[in-house]
Amino acid sequence: MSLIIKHCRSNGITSSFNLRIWRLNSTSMDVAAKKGEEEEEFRVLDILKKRDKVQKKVARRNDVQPDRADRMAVDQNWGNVWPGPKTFHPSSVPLPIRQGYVPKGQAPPGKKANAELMKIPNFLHLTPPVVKAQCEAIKQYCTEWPKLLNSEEAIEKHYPVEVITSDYCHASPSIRNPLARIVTLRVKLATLNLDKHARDKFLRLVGDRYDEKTDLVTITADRCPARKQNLDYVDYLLTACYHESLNVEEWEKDKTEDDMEYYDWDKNASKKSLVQWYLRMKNENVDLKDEQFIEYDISQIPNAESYKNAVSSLMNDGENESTVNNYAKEVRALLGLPEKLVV
Amino acid sequence: MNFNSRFLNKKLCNYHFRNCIRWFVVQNRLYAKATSFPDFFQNPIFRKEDQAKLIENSELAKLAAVPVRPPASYETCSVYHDPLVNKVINHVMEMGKKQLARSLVEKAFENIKRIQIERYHLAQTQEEKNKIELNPKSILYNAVENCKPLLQLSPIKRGGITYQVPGPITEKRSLFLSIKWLLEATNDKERTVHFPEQFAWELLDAANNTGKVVKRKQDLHRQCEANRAYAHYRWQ
Amino acid sequence: MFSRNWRVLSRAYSQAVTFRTSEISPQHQNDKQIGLFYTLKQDTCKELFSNGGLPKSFMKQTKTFTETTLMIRQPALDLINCIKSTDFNKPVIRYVLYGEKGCGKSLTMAHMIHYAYEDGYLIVHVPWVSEWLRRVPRHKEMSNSQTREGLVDLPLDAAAWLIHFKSQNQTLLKSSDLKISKEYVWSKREKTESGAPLSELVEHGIARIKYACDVIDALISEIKILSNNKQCKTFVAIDGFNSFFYPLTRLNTPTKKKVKPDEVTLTKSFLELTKNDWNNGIILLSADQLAVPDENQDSYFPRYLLRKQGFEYLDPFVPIEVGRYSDKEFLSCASYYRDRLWLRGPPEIETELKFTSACNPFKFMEQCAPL
Amino acid sequence: MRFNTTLFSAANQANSRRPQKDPVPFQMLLPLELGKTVSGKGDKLKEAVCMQEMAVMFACFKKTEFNQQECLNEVASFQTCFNNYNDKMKLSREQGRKGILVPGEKTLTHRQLNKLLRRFPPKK
Repeated sequence: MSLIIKHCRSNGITSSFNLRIWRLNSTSMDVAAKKGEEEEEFRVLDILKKRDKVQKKVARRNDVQPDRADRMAVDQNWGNVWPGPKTFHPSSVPLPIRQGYVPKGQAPPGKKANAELMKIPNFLHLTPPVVKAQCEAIKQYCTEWPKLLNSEEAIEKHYPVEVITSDYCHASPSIRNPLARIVTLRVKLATLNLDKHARDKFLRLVGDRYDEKTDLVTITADRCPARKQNLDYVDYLLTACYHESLNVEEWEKDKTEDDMEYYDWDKNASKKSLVQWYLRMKNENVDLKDEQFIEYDISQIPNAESYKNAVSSLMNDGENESTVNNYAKEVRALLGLPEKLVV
Repeated sequence: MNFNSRFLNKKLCNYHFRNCIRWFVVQNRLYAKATSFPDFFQNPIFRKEDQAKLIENSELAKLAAVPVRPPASYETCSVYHDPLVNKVINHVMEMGKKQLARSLVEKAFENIKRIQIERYHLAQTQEEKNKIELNPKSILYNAVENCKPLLQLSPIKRGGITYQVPGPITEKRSLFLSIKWLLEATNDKERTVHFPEQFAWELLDAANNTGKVVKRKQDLHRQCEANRAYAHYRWQ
Repeated sequence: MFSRNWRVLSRAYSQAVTFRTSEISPQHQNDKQIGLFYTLKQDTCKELFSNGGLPKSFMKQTKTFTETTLMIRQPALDLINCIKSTDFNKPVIRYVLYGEKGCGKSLTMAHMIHYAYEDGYLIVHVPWVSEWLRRVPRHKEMSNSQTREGLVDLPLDAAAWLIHFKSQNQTLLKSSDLKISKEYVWSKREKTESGAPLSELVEHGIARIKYACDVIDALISEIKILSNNKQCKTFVAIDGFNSFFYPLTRLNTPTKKKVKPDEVTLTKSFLELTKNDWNNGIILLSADQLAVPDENQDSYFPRYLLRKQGFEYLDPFVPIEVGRYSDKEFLSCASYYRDRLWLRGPPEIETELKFTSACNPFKFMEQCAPL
Repeated sequence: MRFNTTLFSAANQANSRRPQKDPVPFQMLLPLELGKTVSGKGDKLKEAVCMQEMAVMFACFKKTEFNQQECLNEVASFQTCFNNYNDKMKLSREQGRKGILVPGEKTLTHRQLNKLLRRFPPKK
């Protein structure tokens, strides 16, 4: 009641509409008026209680506004519609997108009420024009690219150390990804300018982090929780390895032939046996010391130089058909045997 | 020279063809369990001769659109593929160790070959030499043929008494019994004797129409003969 | 009837391709006869290989074929060619046969031994080194060496080898005047005088098995001296030589200690023989994958099989590859098998066998067996 | 003494284990008329075949000490007889399985009978 009164007041004028509401609401007075009419007849016993059918309430729906997506102008500024990252919303995207499980003979579900679309991260805020506009906007804060760094080679030359990190963009409650902390440092070994000893030691220190084919040393750190820490650690590792490899320790003098990283023919038994063989051939019985063997000049032995190369390639390049055949050829030349019989 | 070799080829082919039709071991692939292939999938035709026959009869076009099962590993188009040998290998096989079974049978063949070649060289006259069969495969064929029983005894129980009633035997069962007996006779050996040797001896004996297995077959025939009075009784 | 026709046919077929040569002396074989088979005389074969030297499977074949035939192949001819042009005053040259399993290293060696036999060499042939170091039968005789501290003797194996040596060189030992240079004292009562014939030394080793290893050691040093003095020329052939350089043998001392190859006296002796500090001889060795355990059979190349130690020991040596059959050799071998009734069937099987055996001689032989 | 009356009453729905009383009333579980089909249980036929040939073969065997090699003719005739019988049986079985009716055939398989019965159903 009070509501309607309030209503009246607020309007200030009584209209027919308001009156009707009034009548509908004051039912008690209505019943009292009817009573007088019915008192003259008997009541009929209604045994089977045939009731009037209660009319079903028809749910009245409010007028549905047309979808916003349908009303969008063709040439609107998309950046304004979707300014930042957010979950997919069907009414904001005027595209006939479909996503999800495809039932047999049917199309995949449409965009409305589609959880599949909402689950996946989207990049609708990163359309090329928007990116372009944003780049334009931040351009005023940037400095110019150095002119001399105009090619990959130049960059590599001046900035040999390459640091690789990854940033992750995904739809989850947290924007942090644990993989983002991992830092990889890559540097070409040649740019470190190491000498023979230092290079060998460096390689032994880094182990399998060195790739022979590309000449790259790759150091990866993921032990610290933050990227900054990992970055510092990688830098430290490279520095430490570099300086350590330049050091020469006392015990490094104990390095034997077995520890050598490559086969040095002059220091090996092969040369010794060659020289011994040569001396025996000349019937000279000379007892030489190890140093003398190493210093022995092989240029006086015919075919010895190519033999040396053959043995070195057999040892250094690994054993295969061509190196073994080459070795056989050189040995035959050395020993004065005819070449291999070809049939 | 060229003519000669062509002639030779022709003869060889003839031989091969005749050898093929002389024996016919049907090797159906009956699967104990349902395979992953539906029933309408056809068995593959993997022999070159069969394929040639198909082309000759121009039935190849019929098969062009029919789905075909993949051939099993033993179904090869090799020149030496032999259905009976394969069957024997399968009989020898235990626990699915086919490679072992195959090597055993092949070693037995090797032994047969060695024995026969030795005999061949020992033989004095050309006549004798010609009599010696050197092909281990044909020895196997002869052996299996000689061991095949003609009759079988089927037990029929009437009035509390089981009668052993002789009757004819199907081709398939007689082949089965023949191979089974050969293997049983082989496995009934000293522990120190190896399977291939014993199998070779048994095969040679059987091919010669002597030996344990042939005797076993004859024993069966004898028993059938003794029980021939029951043969008429074939109660419903 | 049927099979006879067949056999006549296969004979006719096999005769279409020549596969035999009448040139039975290896000295005169040349590259025109490559891929052809020549027959060893029965008594020569008995003399040379009755105590080992031919692989077991090959022996079986010879029994079945009732003859011993070898194929003349490129490696053997190559070796003969090299030997013919060798200067025997220079230190000995060492040849190393290598190749895949079953390609015929041992048979090439047998061919060369026959060559050496025909050429009047003193043959020092070890049929299979692994027989000593890697094969351990139930009763393997082992004893600690009396003369050399910390070493192990294999007296039975040594005596068996002495018998082999004796039978291979019986003509040379009987006829020639190979004398011993110094006196060897075995025990208080036994000794071999200087100037005694070499055969006496060998006989002593066979009779007194206890001293067999020491006899071999003495024998080898004597052989070296004799060769150096040009009294004889020596052909050394050792099959499975890389066994000497594998870190461990399969022998155990009675105290369950693993024995290394260089703790065996036989190893010492034969390594001494294969040094190039003597002349007037030829050394033919083979590096075989079968001579080492399965896990070290990754490659068939000599450096891998001989290991670093062996390579350095032998360097410089001449590696000689024994390869698979060439097309011609395969055809000739197939027709030989047909002739020997080992292979039968239509001619198209050759293509199939060539494919399945990949031209590997041993595999080819094996695959022909059940056919 | 107590009398167990239940012992003397007939089986009914309440107690099915009561002994029946004579006369047992007839219950019509199925309608009293002929079935529309016959089952194939009685079709398994085992007959003694090739008796003649077998006897001849046995006689030959006895003569030759069971050496098969000398009775090749007898053996062949026995085997051809059995093979012919097999072929015949196979054919008839196949026809029976398909239910092909051969006019004039006296012995019919159950499939053939069923085919006939379907065509001429028993009158009610």
